[in-house]
Amino acid sequence: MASSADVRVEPATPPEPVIKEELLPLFRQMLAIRRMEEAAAKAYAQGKIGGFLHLIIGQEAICVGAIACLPPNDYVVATYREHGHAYAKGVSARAIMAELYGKRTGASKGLGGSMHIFDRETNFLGGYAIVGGHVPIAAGAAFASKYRSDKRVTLCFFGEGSATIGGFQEGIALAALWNLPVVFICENNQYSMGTPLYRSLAVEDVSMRALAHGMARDRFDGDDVLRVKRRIQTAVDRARETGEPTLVEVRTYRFRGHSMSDPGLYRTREEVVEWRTRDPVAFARRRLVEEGSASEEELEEVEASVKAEIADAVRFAEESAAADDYLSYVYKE
Amino acid sequence: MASSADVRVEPATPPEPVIKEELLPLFRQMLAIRRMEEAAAKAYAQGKIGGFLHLIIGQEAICVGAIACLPPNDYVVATYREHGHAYAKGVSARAIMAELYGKRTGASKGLGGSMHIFDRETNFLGGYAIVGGHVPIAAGAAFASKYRSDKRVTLCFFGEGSATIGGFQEGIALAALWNLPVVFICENNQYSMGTPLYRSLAVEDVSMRALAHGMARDRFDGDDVLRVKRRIQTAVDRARETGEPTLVEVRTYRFRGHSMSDPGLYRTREEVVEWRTRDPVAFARRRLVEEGSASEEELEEVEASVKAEIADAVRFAEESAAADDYLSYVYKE
Amino acid sequence: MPVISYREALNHAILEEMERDPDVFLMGEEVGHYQGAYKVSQGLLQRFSERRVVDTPIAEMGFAGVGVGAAMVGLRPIIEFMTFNFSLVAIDQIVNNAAKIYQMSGGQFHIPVVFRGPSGPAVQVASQHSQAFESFYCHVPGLKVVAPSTPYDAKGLLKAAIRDDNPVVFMESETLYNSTGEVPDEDYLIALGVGDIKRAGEQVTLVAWSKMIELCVEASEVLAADGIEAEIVDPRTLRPLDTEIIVNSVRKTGRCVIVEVGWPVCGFGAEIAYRVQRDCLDDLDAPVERVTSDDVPMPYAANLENEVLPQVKDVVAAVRKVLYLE
Amino acid sequence: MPVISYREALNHAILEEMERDPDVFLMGEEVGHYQGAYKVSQGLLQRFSERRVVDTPIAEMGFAGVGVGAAMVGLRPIIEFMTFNFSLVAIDQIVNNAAKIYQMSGGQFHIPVVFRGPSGPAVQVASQHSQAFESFYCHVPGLKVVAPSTPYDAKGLLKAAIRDDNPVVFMESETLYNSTGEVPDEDYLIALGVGDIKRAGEQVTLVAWSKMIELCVEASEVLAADGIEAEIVDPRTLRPLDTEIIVNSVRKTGRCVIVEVGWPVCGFGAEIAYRVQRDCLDDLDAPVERVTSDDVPMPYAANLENEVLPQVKDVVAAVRKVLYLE
Ligand SMILES: Cc1ncc(C[n+]2csc(CCOP(=O)(O)OP(=O)(O)O)c2C)c(N)n1
Ligand SMILES: Cc1ncc(C[n+]2csc(CCOP(=O)(O)OP(=O)(O)O)c2C)c(N)n1
Ligand SMILES: [Mg+2]
Ligand SMILES: [Mg+2]
Repeated sequence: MASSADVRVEPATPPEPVIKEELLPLFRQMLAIRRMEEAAAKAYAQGKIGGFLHLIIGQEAICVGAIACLPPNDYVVATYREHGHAYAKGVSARAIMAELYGKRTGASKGLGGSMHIFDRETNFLGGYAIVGGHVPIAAGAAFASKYRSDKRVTLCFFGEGSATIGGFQEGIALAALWNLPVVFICENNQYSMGTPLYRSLAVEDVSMRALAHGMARDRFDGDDVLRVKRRIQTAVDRARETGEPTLVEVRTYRFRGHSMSDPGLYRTREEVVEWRTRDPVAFARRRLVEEGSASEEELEEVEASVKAEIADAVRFAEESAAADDYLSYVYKE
Repeated sequence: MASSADVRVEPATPPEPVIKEELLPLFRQMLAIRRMEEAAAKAYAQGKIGGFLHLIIGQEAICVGAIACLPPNDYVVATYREHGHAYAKGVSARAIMAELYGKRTGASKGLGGSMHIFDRETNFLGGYAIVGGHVPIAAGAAFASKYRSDKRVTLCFFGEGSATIGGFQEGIALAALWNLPVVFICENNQYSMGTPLYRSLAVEDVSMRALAHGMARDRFDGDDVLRVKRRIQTAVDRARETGEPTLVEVRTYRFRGHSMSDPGLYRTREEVVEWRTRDPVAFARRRLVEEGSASEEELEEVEASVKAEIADAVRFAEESAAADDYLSYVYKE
Repeated sequence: MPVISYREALNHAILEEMERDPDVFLMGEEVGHYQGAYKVSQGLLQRFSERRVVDTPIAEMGFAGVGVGAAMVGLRPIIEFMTFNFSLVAIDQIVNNAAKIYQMSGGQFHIPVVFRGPSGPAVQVASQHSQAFESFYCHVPGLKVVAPSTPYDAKGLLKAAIRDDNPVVFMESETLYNSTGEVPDEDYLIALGVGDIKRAGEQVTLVAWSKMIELCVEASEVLAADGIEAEIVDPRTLRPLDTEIIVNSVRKTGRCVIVEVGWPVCGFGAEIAYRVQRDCLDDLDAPVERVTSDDVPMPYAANLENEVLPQVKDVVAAVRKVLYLE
Repeated sequence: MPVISYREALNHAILEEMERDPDVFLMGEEVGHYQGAYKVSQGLLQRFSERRVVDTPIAEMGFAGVGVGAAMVGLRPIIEFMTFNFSLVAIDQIVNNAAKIYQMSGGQFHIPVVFRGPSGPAVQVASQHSQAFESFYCHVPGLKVVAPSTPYDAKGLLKAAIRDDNPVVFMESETLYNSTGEVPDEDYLIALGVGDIKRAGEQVTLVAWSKMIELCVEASEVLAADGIEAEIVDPRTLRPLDTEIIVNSVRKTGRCVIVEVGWPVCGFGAEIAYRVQRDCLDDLDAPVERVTSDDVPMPYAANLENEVLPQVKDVVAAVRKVLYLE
């Protein structure tokens, strides 16, 4: 069973000093992801989006802070909860929203949907819906980088509930054994569907999975996007310079249910309220004002431009033609 | 990569003091397994045994010392290299040899063969040939013991090459999370087929796999059967009293090839010779004389009775009728 | 008779068997505190406690194997896969252990385990979540495979599966959970391996199971309007298959259309078609036809999903074809 | 033409393709320093170094997925399963990732990976090591499946598989590795999806692949002695299947026997039988017959293994049956 030492995040580091020029664009990205997913939730309620829709609202600082460390030709592999990761990697809100709508103009031409956004252009290697199954794929992309000595780095995102299944365990073991340039980022949002940490992990410190493989590890809170960026940068540099992988655990919380169909009855309102006080988007905004000497006007401008961007994306999705071709992509000629 | 600290067995403990009454029967069991497998190798060369034949010669102290800790109703789950484990659990040399010969009188009626010896009578839950696949089964037997509070303990044996695959990793994770009374015993014989440790393990200390799960661990040399018995006894007691699992790594060496078809070209003659000086059977015999004040006569008597037992087992296997029924055991009525 | 849902029928089957036999337990992801991802296990944790309703981490290979090991020593586990799409990471435990231990132990250890959960496409859950693996499991000796189409069958068959001494792969359908039907309160079993005629007819035999029975019933009404009476045969258990009930129907109608929700190549329908031509060649007035989904990974978009999945019109067209009506 | 073994033919195919294309690499258990568990990769490590001949730990799911990921970004991995029995722990990577990524990415990422290794029973390796999973992989859209029967076919098909831009499941046979045949030195390819007539005949069509071709050749000689000329059709590629070459033969002979080494229920032969009756019902003078192994997990004992596996006499008997000779 987990000792109390395991369940705390050590050490509770202070937020990183604010550099306005650095934080402002990250804030904008987080806000865009937040608004994009709110719009998606609305469209889902209206029946315009179907299937499963997993929102990352509350966790935006992780994908934004981590992917901000990457040049365009680095790779990102993610789960079914990947709208934010795709956006942070450079996939347009239009392409993402159109994919959720199942339109021909979607990132995956409407064939993949919310769980399977892919974009070759930005080296976004996709969202995957079999827990753990994408981890070896990330190791494979990193294997290719080592094979070609192209100095690219791969980021692989997953949830804490995915840290037990074989695909994950074999994937990190191979990355460690072969020194593959990949950073495994666990978004520990406290729940795997309705399962709290103590029912899925004997030790509630996922980063300890690295010890058996002599892999570098890190563990910290995901409320400060600048902290995420600094700490992931270290791991990315390690991967690029030494080829060594790192297992990073970032503690966070999803404000919504597991998917749109989950009422989230397994959490107390108090718990949710408490975590909402650590909203990474609001936190970044507050600090831009208090420590980054950003003016209300400036921020309202950003908010307005984000609003316009998402409104445009929704309009684009609404107006795009339905997906049509599902026969051309079974086999490549 | 493995730090040099990882590749050493810490700390090199002295052999356990000899108690003749305790060591003599263990010596006899080890010797019987040795002779039984030598006889099997001979029969294999004569074409009387087919398929794969994996010998445990050189590793006898582990199955004998570990299983000596168990009362009859405890469970044992093993791999395809399980003749010794079956014998130590109480399966007769006759039933084992007849199984290798594919005879009706074999432990598994000739249907299982060398890799699949099972015996309900002695709670030997079988030999399995898919690497890692038997580890969750062992956790399942232990789950049943916890479910019924029957205080039974399950021992699960596997090789160091099996410590990466998903079945193993998920199996130990569940045992740790649920506190299942099982002891996972890694027989680290330095090779997985032709693969040395450094090509299959980033950290050459398999017991460190326990850290991520807060599981108790132990690690020691497998040349002294008494040491094996003492150290495993601690883990067995822990499982029985607290229900907690343990991951134990025992360092050993197989004197023969991976299977009869493996010439073992990947090892130097020097290496094999060096390890043969640590032969657990010879070691036990030497100490019985030097420290256990056993007389040559006594030991020769033991050797003679072992010789007779194995000769009888071979005769039994030779004379038994061929397996006949393969249709009655597909579905249970 | 009380009318309940397919979901409730399954829930009652598990409840009754767990009350009957203390060795029966339920294990899987979200089966307990969450009351089941699809609420099939609603209320069972409260009734039986965490000892017998066991929530697991995401580790299908691990807990499927735990089920096999527990069954080996005498328990009767019900292992829930949140969906059968996830059974692929556990299939080695089902094929290499559950199905083989009875044989490879020379009959010493039998494995009374049930692997259950929803199978087949739901709605727009895309390629990795829209698969029907009946033929994988039907291929394997040592396994039994069940796929009920009604609440009545679901309850009687699941109870029989739980009492069966062999590993049973019990494939439900997410899109049937809310369907309702009459189910008696009293304890009843439906023997595995016995098919059922869901509709009597003289002109053509429709063979289908699980969700596809609904489709066939709709199609049969369309056909009836044209004076074509279809007989709908539901094997209910796919392995062992009630070949006789199918063959007898085809001997009578001389025409056979097999409808399945999954992929065409090596789908279970191919096995049925093989048996029908083997046993009824001289009775067949037309080749055995099959209606399946298209031979593609499932696209997400709703309009494309509809194109890929078997539709009533496809069944009607196949029937008209074997009747040489166009 | 030089005569070489099936093993050497595979080895040469890999060697030539690795020399041709620096993006091709070989990965698997014991493929390098050990020279291959069955010596198919003999000499490749020495020729190409550890960078391109990669020994792995025992982690099929992991390294199969590494192959998919590497293929996604442009490499052309050859992933060896020591035997296909072990592919079950990796099948999720093959079915849910390799086969689907091209479709679910809307055609953006294709997966040029080959999964290869021996398939089917060897000799007395018992139930967990004696399985033939052709029908599992043939069921899945997005995959191609190849099963060569001769050294010539093995080389030409493996080279084509390596150059194919789609995931190819390439199933060899351990019991064929030592079989020999003429193989030209020069570079040649055999197109995937094109079958081959291994023996011409007028009275009955035998459809088989891989190891079972040998059995059919032997049986055809026994039959010829009785004046029965069998035509042996080897599809070579199972998916996509060259249905035409089978159908044309059956149209000519009016009789069809399908021989496979694996289990009967939902074996690939059922799919072939379905297609034959669909396309040749009026040409069939007898029901399509199938010869398969018995419907049981493989027993270890040699005498029982022989009873379970298809034998020449079984093929002869099936042919005589479709000819109504008893
Ligand atoms: C192999 C497998 N088993 C089960 C599921 C169903 N499932 C989808 S997401 C999920 C929970 C994952 O939790 P976590 O890894 O913590 O990620 P989060 O959803 O919290 O981001 C489950 C059980 C699946 N997709 N794949
Ligand atoms: C899943 C799987 N992959 C590959 C194999 C083939 N295989 C059988 S034993 C073995 C080596 C196992 O080595 P180790 O675990 O160290 O046990 P040892 O043989 O040394 O006792 C391999 C690769 C297998 N049986 N199962
Ligand atoms: Mg989570
Ligand atoms: Mg070993």
